[in-house]
Amino acid sequence: DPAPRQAAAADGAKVLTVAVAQSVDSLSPFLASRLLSTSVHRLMYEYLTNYDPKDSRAIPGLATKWESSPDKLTWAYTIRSNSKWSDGQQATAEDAAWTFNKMMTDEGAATANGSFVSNFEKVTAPSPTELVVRLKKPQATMTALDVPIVPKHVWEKVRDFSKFNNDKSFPVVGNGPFVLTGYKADSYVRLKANKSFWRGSPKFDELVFRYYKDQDAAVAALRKGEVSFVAGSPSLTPAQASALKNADDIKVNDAPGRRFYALATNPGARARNGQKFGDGDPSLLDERVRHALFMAVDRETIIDKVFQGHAVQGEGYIPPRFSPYFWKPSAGQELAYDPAKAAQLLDQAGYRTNSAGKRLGKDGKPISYRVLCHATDPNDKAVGQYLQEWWSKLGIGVTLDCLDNVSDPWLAGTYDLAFDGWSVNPDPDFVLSIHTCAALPATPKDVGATDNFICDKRYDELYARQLAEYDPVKRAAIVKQAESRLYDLGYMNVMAYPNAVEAYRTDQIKSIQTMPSAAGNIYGQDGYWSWWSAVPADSGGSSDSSSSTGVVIGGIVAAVVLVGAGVFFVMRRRAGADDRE
Amino acid sequence: MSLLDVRNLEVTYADGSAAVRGVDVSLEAGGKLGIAGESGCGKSTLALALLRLLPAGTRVGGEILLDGEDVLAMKWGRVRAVRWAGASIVFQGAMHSLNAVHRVGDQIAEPILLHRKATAAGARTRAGELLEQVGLPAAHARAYPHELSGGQRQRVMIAMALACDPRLIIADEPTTALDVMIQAQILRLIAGLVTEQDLALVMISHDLSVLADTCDRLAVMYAGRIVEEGPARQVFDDSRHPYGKALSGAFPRIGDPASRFAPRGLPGDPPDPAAVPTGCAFHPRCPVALESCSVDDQRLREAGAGRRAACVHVPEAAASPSAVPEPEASPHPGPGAGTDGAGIPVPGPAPSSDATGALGKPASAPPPLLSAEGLHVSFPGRHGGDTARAVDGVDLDLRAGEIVALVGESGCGKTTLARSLLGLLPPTAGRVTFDGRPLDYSSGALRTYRKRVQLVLQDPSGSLNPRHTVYDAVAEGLRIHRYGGDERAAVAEALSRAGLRPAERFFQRYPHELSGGQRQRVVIAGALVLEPKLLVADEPVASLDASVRGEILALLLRLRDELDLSALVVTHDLGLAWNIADRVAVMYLGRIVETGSVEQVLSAPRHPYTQALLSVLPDAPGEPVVLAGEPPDPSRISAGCRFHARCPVLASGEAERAGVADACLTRDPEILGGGGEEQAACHYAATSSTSNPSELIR
Amino acid sequence: MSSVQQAVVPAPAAAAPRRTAKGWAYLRYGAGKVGGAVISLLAVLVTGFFLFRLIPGDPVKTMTGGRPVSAGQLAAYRREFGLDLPMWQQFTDYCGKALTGDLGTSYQFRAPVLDKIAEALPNTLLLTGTAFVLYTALGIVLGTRAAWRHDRLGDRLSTGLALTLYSVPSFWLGLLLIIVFSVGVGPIPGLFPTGGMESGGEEGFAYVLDVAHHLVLPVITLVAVEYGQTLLVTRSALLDEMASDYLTTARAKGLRDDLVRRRHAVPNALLPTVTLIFVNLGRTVAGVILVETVFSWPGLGGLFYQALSVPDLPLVQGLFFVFATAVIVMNTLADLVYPLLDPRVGR
Amino acid sequence: MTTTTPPGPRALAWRRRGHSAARFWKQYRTRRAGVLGLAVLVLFGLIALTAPLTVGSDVQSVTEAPGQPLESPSGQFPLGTDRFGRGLLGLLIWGARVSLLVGLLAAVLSVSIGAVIGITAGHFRGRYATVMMRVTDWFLVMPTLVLAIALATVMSRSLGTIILAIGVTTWPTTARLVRAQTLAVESRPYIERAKALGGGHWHIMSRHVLPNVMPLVLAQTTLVISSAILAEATLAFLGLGDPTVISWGGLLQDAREAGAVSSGDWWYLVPPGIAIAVVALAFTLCGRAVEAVLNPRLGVAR
Ligand SMILES: Nc1ncnc2c1ncn2[C@@H]1O[C@H](COP(=O)(O)OP(=O)(O)OP(=O)(O)O)[C@@H](O)[C@H]1O
Ligand SMILES: Nc1ncnc2c1ncn2[C@@H]1O[C@H](COP(=O)(O)OP(=O)(O)OP(=O)(O)O)[C@@H](O)[C@H]1O
Ligand SMILES: [Mg+2]
Ligand SMILES: [Mg+2]
Repeated sequence: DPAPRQAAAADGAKVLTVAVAQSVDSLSPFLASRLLSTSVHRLMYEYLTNYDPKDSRAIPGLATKWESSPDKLTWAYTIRSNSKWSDGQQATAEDAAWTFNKMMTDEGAATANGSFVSNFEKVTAPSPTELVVRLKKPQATMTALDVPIVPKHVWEKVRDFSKFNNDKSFPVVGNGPFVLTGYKADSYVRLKANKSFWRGSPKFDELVFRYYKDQDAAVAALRKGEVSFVAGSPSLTPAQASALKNADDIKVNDAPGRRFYALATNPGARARNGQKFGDGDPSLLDERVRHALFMAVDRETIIDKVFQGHAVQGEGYIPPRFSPYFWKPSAGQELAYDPAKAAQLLDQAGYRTNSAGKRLGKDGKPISYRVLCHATDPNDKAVGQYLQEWWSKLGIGVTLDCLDNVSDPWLAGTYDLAFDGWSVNPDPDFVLSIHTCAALPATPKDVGATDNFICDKRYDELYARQLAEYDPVKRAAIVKQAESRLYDLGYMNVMAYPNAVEAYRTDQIKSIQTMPSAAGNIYGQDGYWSWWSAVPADSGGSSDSSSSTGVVIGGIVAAVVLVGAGVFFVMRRRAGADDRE
Repeated sequence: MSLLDVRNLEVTYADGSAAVRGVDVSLEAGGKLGIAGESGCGKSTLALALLRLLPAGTRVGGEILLDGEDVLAMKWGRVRAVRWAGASIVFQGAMHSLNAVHRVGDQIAEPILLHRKATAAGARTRAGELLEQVGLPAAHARAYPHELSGGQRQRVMIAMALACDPRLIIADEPTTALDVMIQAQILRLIAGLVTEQDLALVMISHDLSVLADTCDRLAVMYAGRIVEEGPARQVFDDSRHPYGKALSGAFPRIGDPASRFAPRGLPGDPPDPAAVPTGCAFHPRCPVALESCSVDDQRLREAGAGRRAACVHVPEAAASPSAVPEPEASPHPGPGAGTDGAGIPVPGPAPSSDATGALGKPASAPPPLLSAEGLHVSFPGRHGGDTARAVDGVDLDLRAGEIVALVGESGCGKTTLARSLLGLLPPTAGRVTFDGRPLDYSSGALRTYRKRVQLVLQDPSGSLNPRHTVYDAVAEGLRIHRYGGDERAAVAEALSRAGLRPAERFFQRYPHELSGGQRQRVVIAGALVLEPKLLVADEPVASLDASVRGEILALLLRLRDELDLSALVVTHDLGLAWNIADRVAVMYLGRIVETGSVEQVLSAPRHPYTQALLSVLPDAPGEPVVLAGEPPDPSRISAGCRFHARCPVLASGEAERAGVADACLTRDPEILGGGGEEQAACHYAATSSTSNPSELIR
Repeated sequence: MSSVQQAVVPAPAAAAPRRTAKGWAYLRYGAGKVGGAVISLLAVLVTGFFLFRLIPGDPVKTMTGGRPVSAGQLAAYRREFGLDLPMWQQFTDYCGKALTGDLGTSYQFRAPVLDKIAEALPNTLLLTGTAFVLYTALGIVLGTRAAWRHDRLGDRLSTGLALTLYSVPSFWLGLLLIIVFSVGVGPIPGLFPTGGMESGGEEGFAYVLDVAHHLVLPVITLVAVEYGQTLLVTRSALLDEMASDYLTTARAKGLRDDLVRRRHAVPNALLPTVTLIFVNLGRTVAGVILVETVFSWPGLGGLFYQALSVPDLPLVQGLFFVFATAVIVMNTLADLVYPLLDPRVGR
Repeated sequence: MTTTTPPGPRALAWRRRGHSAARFWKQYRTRRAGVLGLAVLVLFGLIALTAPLTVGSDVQSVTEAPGQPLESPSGQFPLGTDRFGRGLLGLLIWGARVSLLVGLLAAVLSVSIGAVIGITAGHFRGRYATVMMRVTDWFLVMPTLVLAIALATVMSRSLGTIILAIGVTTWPTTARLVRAQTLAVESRPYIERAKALGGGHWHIMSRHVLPNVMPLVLAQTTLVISSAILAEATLAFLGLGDPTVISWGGLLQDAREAGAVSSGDWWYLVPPGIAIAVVALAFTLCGRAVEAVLNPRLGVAR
């Protein structure tokens, strides 16, 4: 990449290159659901609200303030008047209203973010600075509407939202901190700083997301200075982290993550209409069995060996990073690692071992669980092997079913246990919602929003209460009760909260905002803080020069090889000419 | 100074086989030297050595003086200059010696461009001229080798050899693998060119008779050495070396009662160049070998005027013209021979008068054992071409205890007929009857039939599965037919019948460990073991050396006598028919055009085609009648008499005069009896059954 | 030549090679081959469809899994992708559309499959094309040399190296190359980019240079693992030819050794190699998945791998079709070219 | 030879087989590359067979892993440790079992399919052959890797799947070769002779065609094993293998997933790759030697 850098150096532009492993699914905010794409949309378009990088509180975005009516059903947002689209037009409430209305009326436009508006009754823009949303039911998440607001005057022209990918003409009109100027599938996404961004222009002139299918290649690129930042997917491996820690000019950011990593149990898949399906092992319906299984999982070893310290032992459902909602089991409640007690529990539940040490099910056959794992996730496979050995000591067999695409058995309920994990948003509503009975599919043929078919009356009650509670503190208390209930059910066993392990070059990036600012991650924040805040290092390009030497040396090597081969040929020909016969 | 003077040439291949062991020959400018000898005796090696074309790693000793300059001492650059410009070669297999991906014109022009510094256009013109010189249209320069027939390709090779006006042409078996008629064409062409352009010629062949016809002098090679040398005719007619005698004796002289039912051969195998016998290399096979022969090596010495031979029986002083004692009438194993013990009993002279007498009376003859009635076999044309009517209406009878020879040019349908007689090819029309019953083509019936009728194929090496031992090969038939008796004994007996004695010694051998003659015996044993009544032998000796074939033919005769076997012998060689057959059928383009007793057909042929075939035999009396053109194509059979396009009688106007020319062009002649067994399918012959046919064509 | 032809009975005029007939024969032959190819393509189309239907599960569920979707939306998806129709109708639709060049819409990218393929195809062709030219040339040249001087040290070394590289897993070699030449080991600096096809944003000559720079390592990887086969085939083809009589003829004519080789031996020996060469090109396109994965090359291979893990059926089918087409087209080309090179075949 | 009690045909046949084996070995021995390949194979074979004795199945256990994750080579761990802290040397040895087994079984499957189809299609002309060759052609144009990936994706992850995927996608080459050889054999005069002796289809296929095709099949098997081992590694590397089974390709994938490439943990990455390459090379060398000995037309050209 020396050539570009030199070109960049010529006009003095500072470029921040980020290595990503995901390819863009779509650049249309109405279709995109992958992390990379939504991150890019964060940079291209303002959302109504944003999250405070310190504590993830809702703070103004396109909206400067908001309030709800006493009946909790009407929300009024004030739209800022200092945000302009990159083509010079003013961004107004009309744009926001149009965006929401489109999603409410056009199925294609609802593809990615339809859930945000499903409870909306009506959205209007009485004036350019006023946006009014009328709800069907109270909804506590109205300051967490992660929906990119698009310019109406541009998007009006789109015919079919389910097909339009927003990647044909550049630059793409937006009002975020960056403007999309170029995209090539599976190669790069290129953005230019929006100098007139209302919060202030980013410090880098350009931001490039470069695609590396292979994480090792991305890390190597970082070492060489080809890229300034590597996020890893989902994070760097322990080996990579420790290797990079020792490298010059590289900082490894090992921050508490926003994900939980859990072992989900199939509670007997069913639909809202009561129809059962799937073939989860019946023994798992016994809470004691579920508890016993989890008690035989040595979470410490998992943290030590699998994550090699780059994770925190799992407790409650929501990671400690989201402190208001973080909950952990009390001493009496906790299912601590205790294989002996686990065996006892199983015995109590009536699952005894036979002479060969195999535990028998109610049908008299040895129990063996199918554990669904993601073939692309090394942690699943590693933990799976530990599970195999730990549970075999209980007399329970395990087959690891590692698939590229786990959704089919998952949605069909044809598994016993599965590795599960979600990224949690500052507002926990979504991750809580996926365990409600309402999230079950309507019929076995449908798809529900449910994670693993959990349906529990008490949990549902708690969920409903927190959603209607607009007071943050009270709401947090209810959320914690819900987490406690979930823990006791034993269907979702959180094993760890993996850290976000990422790295960047300090000779290219002087400083960058993490989120939470104290100890937080950089890639995939809820907001544009990292890239917007990143400050270029003055030295600029020690790495650049090295890679241009690369080209020079490479060129010389190539030339020498070619000339050498040519000479060799000529010589050989000469030599051949006077040989025998 | 001679043009070519080879002195004490020794060639040893990288693997240690001494292929040429001290050869001296010389050739004057314009002279014609023939080199004859069995397969593997080193003829081609000698030819290649002359231009230093032997593979790398071959050791060559001695001197090869070409125009006084030693080829072996030349620098490579000089060798390259001499090649083709000084001496050129016509190689044995023209189909392989031409590069398949270049046009023949370019291949002819290549040496011209290289040696004569001609322009491309000039070379092209010259290539055209050369093609015309060898009797091909100049337009053929644009053809690729595969578009030409074998004969045409051989002509191209000759044209190529002439390209740089060399003074010496070496022709290595230029006619092997060619049809009789084409062979005659090529030989005439070479002879004519050499005389016309005053070239020196070294011609190599395994066929003494061919060389005797073409060359002035003849050298006979054995095991890498020249054992006899002298004026061609003399060496052929009256050899001074037992090997030369055997070799020339192996060529039957048609009409000579001595060779009737008395094929002559030479026992034993050609020597292995990696282990040449001590002493005289020929002594293990020599009928007149002395004790000392296994010790004393023999060198060429004078044996009469301008003749040399390497044999103890030729006295040092080269006195008497016929010093070599005649071996007894029958060949017998020499003292050291019989490594395989393959002794050949003498075939008793056939009861010729009796047999011919019986044959002369068809009415009283027993019903035929096998007969074909109006047999037609056609093949769908390749690449959507016309149907090939390979067998086009054949009637043929074969009686018990009778040997019938089926002769004809290549491609006339002999093999097809043989295969359909065995039910290997279903006939398109007509039928085959065996023992009076028509052939049933159901698989069970065929199996029974094939127990009684056996096939022996042309190529003994190909007919044996290289992965089966001799025992397996012979027992195969027994196993297929679930032979109940003692398999081992049956196999042993069949092998000894076929002259492989003691049989046990051969059981575990693989085909590649046997000589060609032995392989053919194994094949015959495999056929005999089922005790068949009839043997169909398709070119049983075509791929065998002249010296060996006599043995196989003798074996066939003996079996006929011992087992009362009938045989249909398919061959392109009229001499072979003379050697062993009672009756002969001449086939042309899918039809029998003449049939009758051997004596009658071969000494007084009535069909012009038979006459032509006989006339081109190397030592046939009179002027040969060489039919021009290619072997006929069964997918284009002309109307009228199928032979009319090539018929000399029609061409000379004789038919016109006899008033049958119209019929020749329009009417397919029936096969007509000319009295007795003799029948010919010819309008002309029908009009003149009394006149002497061989005089007609002049 | 009068004397020779004198006694010869006139022959029917020797049929000169018939050119027009040959032309027709070639056309017929070519039409046959093309027809066969078309049948194969149709077969591929059919198999592609049914093979990937074997992947269990409901594509719409897969597509929307983990996202809350209304029943109406689900039905809309089913309609959109034609999944509500009975299988046979889906199949006929698919075939009909495919014949008009429409391979459907990718589930994950929401773009016409053809567009996605068109985006990636040039990149794959650039990579495989470059590698193909290099390894074919290298294989032929080295193979010829090895055969001509066979069983000498040079031959042994060159054949041995080819065999060794041929046995090395390409992805592993690629990884090692990245470690050594991209990351840099010891004194070797990282000379080449670790992956991708371009740095993004360059234009003109700088862009060409940039792409070339990115091309080096993947091409080396492909060449290293692929040239061996060409070398070995060329070598044995030439060895087969080396005993041929026509080479002796050529030598006898006084040709220099290198002329004998170049003009006579190589053209004949290359004939069997031609088919291999074409077939290789087709296979390289399909086999490039690994190298593209290792070097993050934005080509068809990477796309295929992504598509399979979803699984994005239309894209998978489309790519499968493209890969097979590449092979079929190349095989057919080989069939068509062969008779033009070898005068003996197909006429 | 004196004929006292002549040995029966069966004994003779055995002796003959012994002879031909000896002859084969004598010729094989002259090919240095082939002998080298064979030596390597014997070595690896022994290593794989004795693995339960030398390293024991405990090397696979993650809970009992003796070391720390990703230790570099040391006295205790000559090839370092993997990401669970298991000794890599032990894993490499244990992995040989799976890699060799998969290679072998896949090759046998592939070659058997190929041989059966090749022989029958070569022997029975007509419609059967046309259909069979169409099918073969069709499989031949299928991009092998793509098809194998597709199959492995469609089926569940297991060794069986891998074997099947490799076997089902690689047979057409063998079928083609065998058919060509069958056609060549069938055009030989001895087939005609066998027919003339009354032999039927079965006789000709089993007594004549099969023995003549066997050398080719044998050589082909050896060569296919080599590519099957590579294919197994490839599929495992693409994550299509069974993650709980240790194989060389699986180790490579583990190494890559652990980030060994960029963190410079060469001991995790290099040995399995070399092992694959060496075994594949050894099989190739053996295959070529076998081919050259049994089919002398190849390579012996002067
Ligand atoms: N390149 C070679 N290496 C080793 N031995 C060879 C080679 N070429 C020929 N020979 C052997 O040398 C001997 C003489 O061979 P040559 O080809 O000269 O015989 P020939 O008389 O021409 O036989 P034919 O009539 O079959 O053509 C044969 O035994 C043959 O096996
Ligand atoms: N299987 C076949 N398919 C098509 N044509 C064939 C087939 N077999 C033979 N022919 C043709 O039939 C004709 C007669 O062939 P056949 O082999 O019977 O001749 P032949 O007299 O035995 O010749 P030769 O002396 O060369 O062996 C030839 O023109 C040949 O091309
Ligand atoms: Mg010869
Ligand atoms: Mg014939």
